[in-house]
Amino acid sequence: MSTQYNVIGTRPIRHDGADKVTGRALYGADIQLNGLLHGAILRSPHAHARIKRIDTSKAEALPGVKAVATAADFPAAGDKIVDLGEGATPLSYIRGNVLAQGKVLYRGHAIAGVAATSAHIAEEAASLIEVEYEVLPCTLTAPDAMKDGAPILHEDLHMQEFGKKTDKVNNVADHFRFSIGDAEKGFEEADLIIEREFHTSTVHQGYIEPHNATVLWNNDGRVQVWTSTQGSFVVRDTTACILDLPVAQVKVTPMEIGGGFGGKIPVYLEPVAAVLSKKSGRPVKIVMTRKDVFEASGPTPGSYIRAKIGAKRDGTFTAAQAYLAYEAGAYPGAMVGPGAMCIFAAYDIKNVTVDGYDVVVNKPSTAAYRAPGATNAAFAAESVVDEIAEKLGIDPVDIRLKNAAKEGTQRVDGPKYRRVGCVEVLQAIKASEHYNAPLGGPNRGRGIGIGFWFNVGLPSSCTISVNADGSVNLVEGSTDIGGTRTSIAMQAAEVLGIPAEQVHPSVVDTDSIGFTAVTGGSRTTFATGWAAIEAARDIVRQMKERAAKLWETEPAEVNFENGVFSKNGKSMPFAELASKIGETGGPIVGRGAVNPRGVGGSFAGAIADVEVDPETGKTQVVRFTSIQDVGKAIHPAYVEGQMQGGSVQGIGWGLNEEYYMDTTGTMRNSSLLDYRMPTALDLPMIETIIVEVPNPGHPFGVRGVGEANIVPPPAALANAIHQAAGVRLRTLPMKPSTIMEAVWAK
Amino acid sequence: MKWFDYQAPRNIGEAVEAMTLHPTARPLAGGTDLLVQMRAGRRTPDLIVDIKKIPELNQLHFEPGLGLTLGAAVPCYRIYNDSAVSRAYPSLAEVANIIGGTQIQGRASIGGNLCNAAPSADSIPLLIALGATARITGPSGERTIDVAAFCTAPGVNVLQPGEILVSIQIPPTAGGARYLRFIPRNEMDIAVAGAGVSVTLSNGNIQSAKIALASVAPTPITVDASSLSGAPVNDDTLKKAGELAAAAAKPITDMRGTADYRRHLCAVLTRRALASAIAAAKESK
Amino acid sequence: MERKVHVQTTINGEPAEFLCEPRQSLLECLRDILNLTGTKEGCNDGNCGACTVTMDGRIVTSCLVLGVEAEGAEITTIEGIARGNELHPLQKAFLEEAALQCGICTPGFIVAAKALLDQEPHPTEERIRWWLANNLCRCTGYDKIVKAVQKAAQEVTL
Amino acid sequence: MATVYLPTLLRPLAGGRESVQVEGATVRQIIDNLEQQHPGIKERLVENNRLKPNISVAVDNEILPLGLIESVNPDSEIHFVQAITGGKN
Repeated sequence: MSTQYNVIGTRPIRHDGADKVTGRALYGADIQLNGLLHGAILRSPHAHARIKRIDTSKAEALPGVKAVATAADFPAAGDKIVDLGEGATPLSYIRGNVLAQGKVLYRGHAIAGVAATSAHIAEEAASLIEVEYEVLPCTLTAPDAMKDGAPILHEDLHMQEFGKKTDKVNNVADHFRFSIGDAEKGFEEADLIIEREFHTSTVHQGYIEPHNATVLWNNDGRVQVWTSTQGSFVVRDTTACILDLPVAQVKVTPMEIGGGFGGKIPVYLEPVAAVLSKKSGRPVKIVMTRKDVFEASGPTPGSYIRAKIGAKRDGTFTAAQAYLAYEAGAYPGAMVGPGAMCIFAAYDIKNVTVDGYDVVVNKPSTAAYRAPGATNAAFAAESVVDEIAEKLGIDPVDIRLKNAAKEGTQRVDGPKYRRVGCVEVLQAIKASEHYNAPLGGPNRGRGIGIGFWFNVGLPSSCTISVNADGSVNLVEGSTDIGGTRTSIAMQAAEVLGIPAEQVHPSVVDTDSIGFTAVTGGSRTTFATGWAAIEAARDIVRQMKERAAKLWETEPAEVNFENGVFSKNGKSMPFAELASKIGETGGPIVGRGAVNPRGVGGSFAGAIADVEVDPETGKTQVVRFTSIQDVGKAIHPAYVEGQMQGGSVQGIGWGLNEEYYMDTTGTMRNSSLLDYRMPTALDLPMIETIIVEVPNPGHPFGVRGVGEANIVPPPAALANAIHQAAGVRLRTLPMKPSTIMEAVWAK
Repeated sequence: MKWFDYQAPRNIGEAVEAMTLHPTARPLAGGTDLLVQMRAGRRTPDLIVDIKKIPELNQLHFEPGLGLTLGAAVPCYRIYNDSAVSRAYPSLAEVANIIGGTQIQGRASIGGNLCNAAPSADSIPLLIALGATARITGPSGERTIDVAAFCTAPGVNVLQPGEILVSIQIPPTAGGARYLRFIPRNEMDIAVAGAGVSVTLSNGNIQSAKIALASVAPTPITVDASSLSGAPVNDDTLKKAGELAAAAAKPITDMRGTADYRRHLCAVLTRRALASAIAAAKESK
Repeated sequence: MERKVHVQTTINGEPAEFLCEPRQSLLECLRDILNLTGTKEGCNDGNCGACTVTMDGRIVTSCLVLGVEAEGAEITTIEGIARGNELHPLQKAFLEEAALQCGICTPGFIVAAKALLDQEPHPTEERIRWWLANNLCRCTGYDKIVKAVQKAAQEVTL
Repeated sequence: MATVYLPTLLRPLAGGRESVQVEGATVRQIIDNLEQQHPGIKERLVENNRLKPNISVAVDNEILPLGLIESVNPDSEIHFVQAITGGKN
């Protein structure tokens, strides 16, 4: 049964569109204020060092310099565990990452901030700050950092095992194990067992807009922040926490945001700008350079993974086992948990054991990146699955279908899936024109991969007020990174029976809306959309009361369908009733505040065709299709856009992107020239197949679409390269030299 | 960026005077390398001399029989948009079209690419293969040297204090030429290795060939290709050319590739570039 | 003696003048002095194209142009693309094709694509991709951007 | 009685068992009763009278946002799992 919708599933022009194609939309760095000072950050040239002394006197003496800040300017509030939108973290780690205290833990680690009358003066002043270091040996990969005798980043960091502090101090912040069934026994039942090792490099989200923050510490003590962030309330709460202020003393105005992908959840600049503003009495703007973004924001972890799967001759998987060690960067939190929960998430395997290790290394503290942890894991699992299919002579889609996760399949961390679309995604791959098309040339190969992401719920707030002209104003707190103003407004419009264009959405500051969690976890269309649905339903309820007044009946007697209120032959469209709200009782404001259950995970697949130059190892993606179960596509064009964007990030991750670190922990390619994200010329059109297995937990069946699509591409590319060049690459990125070296080694 | 002053002289004399008075001064053409280096603190001139208003440095003049005068400040797009130049030197037009992207080509000049003296400079191997010379002027007058001898170390060239590059002279070509580079992306990338090749043919054999390489030594280097003279046009000769290039290369391992991989690429690129240059030479007859 | 320089130029068809330091890029001058913040900074080294403007008819990355070089030049920024209240066909096509997500790269893409269509009304897909290789987008995977340019190309020639 | 499935690393506290039967109408009561049966488990799950921030509870295969105050049916299945948030986990 398919539900008929009026607005959902259509493709209206986004509400913020005109501003964004004319240059009028204001992003964080665009803000101009009277008396604005410009800030710069002094960053560590060493990957690991003790700070012996900081002397800021020369910087302070430079004409034009108005304030200098170091960690000593932060309140000495005690340590505590805080959950500020990035998971539970000791405050000392968050604060220590904003400005280093005692030790620098990675090259680029912030040490001091300067505010001056121009950005050039601030930059010059920062270079005049003298820091005396005791340089320490550094450790850069998870396997190295776990070795006995490795340099220790945090002397007080004891390994945790499911909430228990052990006495081990070995750069491992956390070890956990998931197990279901009996893996050992499962492997005994297998006819074929494949176990392989994989390495993936640190990669960056690569948003085009650098981090920025502008702060005014006002004379009344309130701190005003303008910034580009995925979560204005995260910025508010983190800034308040670091500055030891009550949360409501900080007001955050989210500016338009130039991409985030998980990387614009952490706070880097706001507390520094706040201290500089307090000291100078003027607003202070700090914008990261691109080099800062690479060296000192939060890339996503590099990893070492061992994956093992056992199968019977008919392709049935009998057991699986994995070991994952992810590089958290300077502070714990490598997202290895989700990686471990996702590695075999696409399969119904009865006997599974997975061990995960969260390892600190002398690299920037990692942050989320689209389905964090899952892409690394799927690269490993899907490569092994492909090898099993090849050895058993089974079609790669068929072997996945045979083992596909479905409703009732037990996840490795325990719970069973509710309704999910893994099978439907695989069937869509199998039925696609692409999968059945000829490859069309020599040195070509085709590979597939599938992947999973949980998606999340979390709190969201929304208010809607009715205008006399029949339109409504919708106020929400989710920063709009990819058209969510519209996907949220469309859900309200659907409930109200009015066109999407009759909803005017605004994303507002933290004083003006209830708490709303980050734009992340594919949650915004799901959860803030749900808040909008609730607010719209509240409007309908109140409007029925007004209609009842007009018709001298009870509200329960009034029907509402397709935007028309009716009772016994009398009817009134939404707009007409809206014009009468003044005379029937005054303004109508609806509210929705949710912390929803019913989150629906999303499966995605990819089909990649590549051509590999046998003499240079260069891979050209010649055709690519992304397939995803999105539950229900509210605005299909932006759903396709998410799938295409996630796919291309996955392609970049698979083929060329990496943090190329030298042995001293210096990233040698910290520019958009050398980091090599895909350009328009590197890609074909990205085809999309939207699969809709409605999420029974959401009023319109939404699952969320932002993340699962990045998970399969590197694996699909690896499998395609294997077919094209005859080599299995188990290291990301699969850059030309790596492919060539594999060909030579064969 | 540190403070600097800016001058935009209208003639060579003023430019040389300014450059002589300010030993740290840098000439500015497209600025696509210079401004990046200054922001990174790698160069800290106290004066920028914008040379784009000097007529001689904006010359783009092709004279059959005499060759091409390419002013040092001529931006790349003017080369490939000039039909006479593109016809006479298709390989040069192609190189101008692969240096940076469209926006970069609106500013960057071949002269700047040469003066920047990067080992990876895309235009230099081709200029060497085409037998180009550099016309230099300075406080003690004018001189001309082979482009092959222009770069002396990474980022360092033969220009003495006060000297500027006026133009690049490219002789008329009788055969074919081609520059090929290897980059992991399809544009907007720095050569992992590059090979510039020119060739003339005689009675179906190679009369003479020139080969130069990018990104495999501290400067662009010339490969001794004299042994190819008189060789027949066939796969063995192409392969031999590749081997000569690989043997001449002195690559290092860095973020762009390993030494072995780069040496291998030299052979592949040289072979492919020579084949392409031979095809062009046949066509031009 | 550190003195600012007086620059007279033309921006979006109107005469403009400003005082700048020689070390300020055209991008900084547009954004911080003239408050034309539609031109974005993504990398400040010419590799992302977010700061693309036209200068005397050619597209350039304004981060790699000094403000003082604008003397006597004609500059067009994203703010000068719409015809009064009417969006340019490229701007319309970007909206209709959903060719933007976060929108930070959009001004650069539109300025660059307009320069292409102005000189070549019927570019192939390959040509569009080649021309726009200096403009990075991280959200869309370029698919819808290329399609929007193709669509606008049809509209422009109608 | 509800069935509580124990995370792998907590199973040693329950004699290696994968699941145990526990009385309780809320997650809080379940954990308190679990602690009675198998001392030491509560401190691994609860801190400051809340579920630890990196732990979520799933009742009948649905992750629930309210932690200890969520209700539990007599035949419910309960899992304690790693929390997935919108950002770093």
